[in-house]
Amino acid sequence: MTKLPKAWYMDGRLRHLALADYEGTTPRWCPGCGDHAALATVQRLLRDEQIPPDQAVVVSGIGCSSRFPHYIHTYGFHGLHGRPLPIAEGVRARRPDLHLFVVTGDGDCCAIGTAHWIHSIRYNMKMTVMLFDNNIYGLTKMQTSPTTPKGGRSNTHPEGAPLSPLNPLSITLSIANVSFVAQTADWVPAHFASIVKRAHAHPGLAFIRVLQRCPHYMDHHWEPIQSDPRRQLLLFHPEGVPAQANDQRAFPERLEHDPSDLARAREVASRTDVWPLGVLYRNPCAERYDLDTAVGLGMSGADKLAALERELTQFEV
Amino acid sequence: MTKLPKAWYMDGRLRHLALADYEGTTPRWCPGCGDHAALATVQRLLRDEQIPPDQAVVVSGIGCSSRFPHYIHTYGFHGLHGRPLPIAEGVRARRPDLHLFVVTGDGDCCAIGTAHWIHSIRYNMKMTVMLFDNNIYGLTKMQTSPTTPKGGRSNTHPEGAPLSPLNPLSITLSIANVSFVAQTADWVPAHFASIVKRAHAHPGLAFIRVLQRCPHYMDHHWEPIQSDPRRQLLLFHPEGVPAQANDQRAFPERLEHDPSDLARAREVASRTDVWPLGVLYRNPCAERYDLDTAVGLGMSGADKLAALERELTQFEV
Amino acid sequence: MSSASMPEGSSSVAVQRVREHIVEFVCDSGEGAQTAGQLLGTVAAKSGHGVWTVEIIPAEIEPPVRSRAGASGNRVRMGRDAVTNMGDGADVVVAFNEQVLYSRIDVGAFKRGTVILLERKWAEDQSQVVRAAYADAIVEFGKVGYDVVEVPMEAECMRVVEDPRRGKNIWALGMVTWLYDLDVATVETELGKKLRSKGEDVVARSLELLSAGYSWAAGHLRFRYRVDCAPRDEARVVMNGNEALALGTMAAGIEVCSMYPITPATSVSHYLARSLKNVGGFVHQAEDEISAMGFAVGAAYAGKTPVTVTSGPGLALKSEFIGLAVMAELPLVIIDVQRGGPSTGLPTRVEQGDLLTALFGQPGDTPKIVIAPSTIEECFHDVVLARKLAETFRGPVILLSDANLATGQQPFRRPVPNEAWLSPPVDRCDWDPQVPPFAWDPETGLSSRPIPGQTGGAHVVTGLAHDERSRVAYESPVNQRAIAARSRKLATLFKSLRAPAIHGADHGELLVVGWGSTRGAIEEAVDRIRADGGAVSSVHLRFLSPLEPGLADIFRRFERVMTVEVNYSDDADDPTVPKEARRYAQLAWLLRARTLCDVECWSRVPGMPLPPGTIETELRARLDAVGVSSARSEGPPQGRGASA
Amino acid sequence: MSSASMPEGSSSVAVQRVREHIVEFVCDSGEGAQTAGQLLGTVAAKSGHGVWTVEIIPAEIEPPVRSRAGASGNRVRMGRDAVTNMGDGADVVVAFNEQVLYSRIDVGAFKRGTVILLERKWAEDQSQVVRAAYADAIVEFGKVGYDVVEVPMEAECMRVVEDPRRGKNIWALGMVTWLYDLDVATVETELGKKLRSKGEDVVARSLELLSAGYSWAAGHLRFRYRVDCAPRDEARVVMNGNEALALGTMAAGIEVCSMYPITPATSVSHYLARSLKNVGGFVHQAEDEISAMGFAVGAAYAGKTPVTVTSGPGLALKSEFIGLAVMAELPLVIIDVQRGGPSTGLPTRVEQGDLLTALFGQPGDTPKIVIAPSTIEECFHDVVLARKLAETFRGPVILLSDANLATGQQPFRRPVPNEAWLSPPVDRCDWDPQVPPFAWDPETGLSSRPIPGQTGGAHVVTGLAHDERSRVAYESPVNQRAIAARSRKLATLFKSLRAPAIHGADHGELLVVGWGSTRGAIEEAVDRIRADGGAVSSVHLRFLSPLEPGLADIFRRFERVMTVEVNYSDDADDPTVPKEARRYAQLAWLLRARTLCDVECWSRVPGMPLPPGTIETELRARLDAVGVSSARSEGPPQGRGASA
Ligand SMILES: Cc1ncc(C[n+]2csc(CCOP(=O)(O)OP(=O)(O)O)c2C)c(N)n1
Ligand SMILES: Cc1ncc(C[n+]2csc(CCOP(=O)(O)OP(=O)(O)O)c2C)c(N)n1
Ligand code: SF4
Ligand code: SF4
Ligand SMILES: [Mg+2]
Ligand SMILES: [Mg+2]
Repeated sequence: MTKLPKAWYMDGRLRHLALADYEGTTPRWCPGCGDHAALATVQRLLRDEQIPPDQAVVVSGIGCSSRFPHYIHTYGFHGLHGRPLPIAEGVRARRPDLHLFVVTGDGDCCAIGTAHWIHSIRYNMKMTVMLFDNNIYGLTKMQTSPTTPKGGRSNTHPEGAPLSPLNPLSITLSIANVSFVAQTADWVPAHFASIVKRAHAHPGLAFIRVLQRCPHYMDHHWEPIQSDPRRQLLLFHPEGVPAQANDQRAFPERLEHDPSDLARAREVASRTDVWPLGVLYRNPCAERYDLDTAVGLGMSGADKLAALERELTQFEV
Repeated sequence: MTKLPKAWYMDGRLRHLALADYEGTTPRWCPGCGDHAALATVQRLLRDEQIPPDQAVVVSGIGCSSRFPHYIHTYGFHGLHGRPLPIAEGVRARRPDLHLFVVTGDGDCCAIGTAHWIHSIRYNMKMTVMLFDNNIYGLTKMQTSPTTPKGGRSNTHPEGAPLSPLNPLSITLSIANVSFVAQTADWVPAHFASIVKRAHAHPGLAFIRVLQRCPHYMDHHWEPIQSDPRRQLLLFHPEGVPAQANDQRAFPERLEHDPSDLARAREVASRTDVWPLGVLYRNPCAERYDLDTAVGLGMSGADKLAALERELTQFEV
Repeated sequence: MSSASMPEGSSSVAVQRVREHIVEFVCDSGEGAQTAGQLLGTVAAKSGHGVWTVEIIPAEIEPPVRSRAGASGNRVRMGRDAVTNMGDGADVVVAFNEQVLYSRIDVGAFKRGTVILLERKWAEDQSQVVRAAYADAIVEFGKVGYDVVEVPMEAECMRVVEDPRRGKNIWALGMVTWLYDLDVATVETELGKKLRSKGEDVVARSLELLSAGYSWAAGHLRFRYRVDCAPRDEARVVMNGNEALALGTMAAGIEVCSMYPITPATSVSHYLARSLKNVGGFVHQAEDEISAMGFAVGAAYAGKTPVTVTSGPGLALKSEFIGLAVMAELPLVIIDVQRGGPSTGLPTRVEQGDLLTALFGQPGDTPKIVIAPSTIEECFHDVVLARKLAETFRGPVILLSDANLATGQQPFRRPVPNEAWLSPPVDRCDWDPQVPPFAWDPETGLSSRPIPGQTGGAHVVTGLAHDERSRVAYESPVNQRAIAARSRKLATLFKSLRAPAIHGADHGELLVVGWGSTRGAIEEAVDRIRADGGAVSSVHLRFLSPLEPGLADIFRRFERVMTVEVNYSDDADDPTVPKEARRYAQLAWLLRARTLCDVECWSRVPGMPLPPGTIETELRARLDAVGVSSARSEGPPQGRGASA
Repeated sequence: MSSASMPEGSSSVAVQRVREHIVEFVCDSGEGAQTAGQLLGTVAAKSGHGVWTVEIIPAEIEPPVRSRAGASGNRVRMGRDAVTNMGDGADVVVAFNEQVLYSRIDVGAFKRGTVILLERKWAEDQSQVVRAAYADAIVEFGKVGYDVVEVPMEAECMRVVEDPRRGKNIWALGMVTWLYDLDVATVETELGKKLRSKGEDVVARSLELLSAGYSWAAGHLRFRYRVDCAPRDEARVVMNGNEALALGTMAAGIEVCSMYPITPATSVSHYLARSLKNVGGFVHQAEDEISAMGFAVGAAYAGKTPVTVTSGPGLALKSEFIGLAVMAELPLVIIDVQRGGPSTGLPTRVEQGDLLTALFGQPGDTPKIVIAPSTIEECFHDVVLARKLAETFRGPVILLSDANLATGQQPFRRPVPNEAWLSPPVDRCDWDPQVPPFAWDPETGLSSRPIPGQTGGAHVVTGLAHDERSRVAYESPVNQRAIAARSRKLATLFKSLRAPAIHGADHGELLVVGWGSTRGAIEEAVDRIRADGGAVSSVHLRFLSPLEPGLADIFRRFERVMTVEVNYSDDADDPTVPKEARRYAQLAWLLRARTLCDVECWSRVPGMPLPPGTIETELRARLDAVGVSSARSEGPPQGRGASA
């Protein structure tokens, strides 16, 4: 099979973009790792939306999941552990033109990155944030993460994690100015795709927690949920992910949930009997800090110099 | 008036401890600063509970409020900006014997200290944490804090803060393993005192948000609330702060709120019409990490050496 | 009785011409001495004087009244020539109470003969304690040789206004206006400008107070000065170092200032928060310094060279991200307004303690450019320079200012900004996908990069070891090559630099090397000794990384070389420190390693600028110790310290 | 045809006695070569050999099979004498496929004559691509001079088990057992121990595989070695550096290990997470490195000297708290297992890039003790030492290990812990309130402090400038005195140190200075050259701050002095780098400033340990360059580089 060359730039902005246009280097995640599915989902979104690879930026932290930018052909920034959000905010501040995605892990976001996570929600700058939550530190070989269930064994807690896990959804929903919160899983690709699509279209920061399998260190960890449809609660609503004809089979447990209802969203997020899948909350009218940071973009050099002269004059003696 | 010398240690453990025993250097807060009241409240608690000054430790960050340890006569640790909680956790880890207090500010706790705040709640190590929330950075001369109301002017936002403030109560209540959350204000000293007393007795981390006046930079800021009793909602309950005979006058708005009800606590915390004052949540049975960290305290040298020999033997060739 | 006492009604007084004078206004915080001092500074500058104004700041926000530690105010040094530092003992001090003077005395702000114009109302205070304290002070001050002139300031003000505590400062300014024979119209204009926003009433009343103070002085003081003035025709601006950094940021076309508040750097961003939008930018106050730096890194990556402003503790927190900026070759400017250290240290005080951490603060090899302005004017221009360096050499540039420059005010030639100073707009052209994002030139280490959005340039920036294409690379040769390329950039910059200029003769007995804010004081000390024939010269470094060329050559032409710095070193003669274990001042340490000359140092950590007189004394002692306090006229000696 | 080919049925083979040999097992990750290698290492150690074992780790967690970058396994160097490093080219390699060998070749792991025992099943693989790749490799390997012996490993295993992919490693170990004439009973015992937990069946099957491999080798290989053995009667332990650090922590009586995971340091805490409770302690995994360090600071304050374990990026984040620990004089131990840098760099790889940041990583003056173990044994003992130093000198002690020590395994004398090594219990006596918490001894800078709970000791610890009573102090003399007191402690420690021992003659042509994990390789290189009469010696520094005494004296006795380090320096002969701009390796930079000798350096950042042979070549080149490759017998020359 003869492929078109990947970097077929001559008319890249005219021709139809294919999945191959978004292929980066060969993914090096373990076989069966949930990150593979996530990668494919985002690549498909870009293809479906026909976003030129050079107009998209994927920022990540450090962790298995954070290798994502290497495997997708867009601009990418594989940053520091815990710090993808500040970097992404800096990108967004003056670049309303770019399609911006953030990939982070449960250690990256909910441990070392906690402060940035909390504040990024409040800043609400337009970007799609995907938290790949495998309930473990993958890259550094199996240490407890803030979402590791109580009693879960790891190399730092060989006798089991001593504390109940943080609930990233509950916390996110308690932050001022939160504007989009959703949950999906790597094993429900269609659902994942519709969530990402919704998130990408959202005018603000869309936070998606992705339940992610790590067969290498957490083999069978999500299996009880994955294999028991009654433990997955599908949220549907015209304003979130609309109900689909064939939902019934895959998701016997369903809830019509209005994503504009924050109090209900918080309740749903707190449920421990089921794992909600869907858009928990959505407020397209939340204040957007990126609209503030974009002031004066494109001011001319002459105008700047004139303003500068006025400033200097104030100091003249 | 001839005072007893402050450092009257000869029989310090036998005699009655007076307020003067808890006097540190002269407070250097501005006149009218709410921190003065807070200091007095904590000093009275120590006196009432007859806690020897040398058995108490006050850890703080950096900020006006964080100067607190200098002004109280106990062991004190005036730490780094944003970092009092990790320090306090390290103190508590192996010292169940000490009475431990943490003083932090809205910048200290909710900006630079965010990650530690969130995780300290989950660790739930026994300590009394007081967040002095003046909605501003005092020490560095009036910059926006995460709790500054939207539109509030400051030196970093001369045209007004662009975003809605974080709600420290809502966030704290959304964290796994939260065990005690209360709110009080510097201008209701009796209420403040009963909250601190309850907090100090609580078996776990007690988080108190103190609404604090900063006349220097936020003159009249809390006045509308302070002067309008209908904007303060007194929470009472036998398990929180019990109803008092004379509440009626001071607090026309009252709510019987069961502090074991987390969902209700979250609702109360989210109210924007009134400022709840009282214990929002209390769970004396939450897991306590400090019980884990205290393992093996006091193991004898001989036992340690024996265990060490066993370890070494595993490596013998 | 004071030599400057005030016979009622003395009218015409001979004006004493002086080349320069130092005037201080000190009071409790909130009494307005700062306003009076600033106005005096502005008027002096307007009048064509060289000026250095420095704030006297209390340690607390609202210190108690009449407290020793509470001194608040301003020092104004004005002279015929350019004034480059705060100078030594004050000539004239206006004080609203005697207690605040003690902290000034403690820091050596006065000298024998300093004239103190002191509010005398305390002599009749209700409180016996206050009266006694006042009386004691007068005696004490007299003993140490200050010339105390008691002035009934509030009493006189009360002839004009009801509450004398508001406006006393203006009355005092009036007194000083007469004392220095300043142009009354100029003072009035400046006063009007300053108070305009407070309404006409306030302005009117103030003008009255000014005139009252003036008249009183004319009627009562029997000494009067006039500071010589050199004619100047250039347009000048006067500002402090932090304002200069802020304006420099605007002049550099920087659109993003990302910061977290920290003393003494914050006022840079306060200024920018008000003004950066006027040139199309904004200030981001992040949740902490790490995030502020991350935001800057993101903006740099996206094509907008940003600035982040901080001080010691914040710099420490930015450390990991600085390493990333070096590794990923992202252009940004880090302004570190140094304060007293270590740790939280002395937040409002002066130190030059961050030099080595600026160079070596990150794990692994992190070559980066470090520059230090030495005047207020350089604060302005060095931001423009820093942005260009950051972009040309693709990496972070650290600019080390300090609390001395931050709060010192000085007039300088009004800059004439031009478009070449501004950051160029983000490149939107297509990128040739054949050109890798790190096409390191083997000779220079330089390369250019595609910015997100540029068609054909998609690549992944990473802090992991990477090759030219920015692909993660674990191979030894790639790692060696990449690290060498990043290092090479410093050599490239080095080759474009000139040897530093020598202040004084190009050979001699003693060479003093300095960096940053000490320049003015060092050069003044050198000039004084040279005026007496001492063979001292100095060199001041603006580039600390890479170090400027030609240093060993210069050093070899002097018998001894030493640095003078405001950071810690063990004293050479400290009996508790074996010579072999001696810890040197920070620049000295660098210069020793670089040149192998036995570079000596004298450094102190007083939390204050080193006054020229103190430096002078130190330098003279060194010369005296070897019996060469006069100039040598022979040719350059063979450098003893140099081995290369 | 290979010189080591296998005539079917050859039976008795002459055993070749060797002084030492290097054996590698390499395979795809998950195929068990690591187990085989570790067992070989253990058996060799048990047999009384000197041993150095090092893991071969792929960059990814699950790299694809048969990939060039995927090599996983173990290198075992065993010898008659103590083995101190991984050595040069391997003598024998057991490989499960030919592709993984390429990455080994790339890093120079093999030499002419290396015997490669290669799984031959790929010759008959279904895939044409695989067969071709295999055939190509055989040819290629032959060309560069490797001795390839094709071994039907899986085929032979299948005679014993059904799935040969499980157990092939044990079969190979059997082969090697025969090849090195190892004691079969010892191998069997160790194998049993290792697999015990997997059940009897697994053990039994493994013993069968072992014996099958042994028999096959006996029947087919026509070469056999025996590594000489020196008799040893002391008890020995074998472990890697991270395990030694963990055990040292336990032996030091440290009760608190506060950490955040980071490669390659994490395994220290993995070990402690399992075992620290056995000696009454616990591991705290914090939410980030800042918090881990804060927790340690709190524990130190409360009387429990803690340890925190990290690597470069984590060290950067701890920087602000390190400054506080210096300022507040809190005893704690920071273990930095250095990795490749800068930034995220090369997380699993070797570098010594954190020396300067350990010394200068904080703003302001932060004198602190920095030590570096140079052997696995020192990893153990240096933690005990570090805790004592931290407590005696009241401050943080940084211990610089690296990825080389972390993963290298070496036998050493079994330590005999005693109570004096353990941390003393928290003092609960009353404190004399007259004694301030910082009663700095003017000569030594030392003081002792009250711990919370001690009656009479209440005081406030602060990162602000403070006086003896820990009261915030802004006065110049107090700040000067306090900073001097903290600095003085380094001088005090310095006075108690001895000059470092010289490896080799105490004078000569060339002195090599090293620090940390390079010791073994440097000394081996030096020994080889000395054996040929070269006048080379070496010195290895354990204390980096303060630097050990007597260095300038020692340096003066050599014609030239150079450091060998695994961090970046510009090469002396690099035409793009002016000599004056040359960036030196990190220790070299320190030594130049300290001694003013023209200390040269040779350093590389290969992400790997420097093999002794590579160092040897470099050193010989230096000697050859000046035509003095043989020993000089005259007395010590006048040092040219020294000026003091
Ligand atoms: C400052 C810093 N601390 C620690 C590390 C080591 N580290 C890398 S990834 C990681 C955790 C990864 O866990 P997670 O974020 O859950 O991602 P996953 O690997 O599970 O996808 C850690 C601790 C680092 N690279 N930098
Ligand atoms: C690392 C670091 N960053 C910044 C600062 C400067 N700083 C000191 S206090 C403070 C904020 C104080 O505000 P808050 O916590 O609300 O306390 P308040 O003064 O209002 O009581 C800041 C930014 C610092 N000391 N250290
Ligand atoms: S370790 Fe886990 S998270 Fe990481 S690549 Fe493998 S399966 Fe995925
Ligand atoms: S500035 Fe505000 S918070 Fe600080 S001491 Fe003054 S009143 Fe209190
Ligand atoms: Mg994870
Ligand atoms: Mg505040």
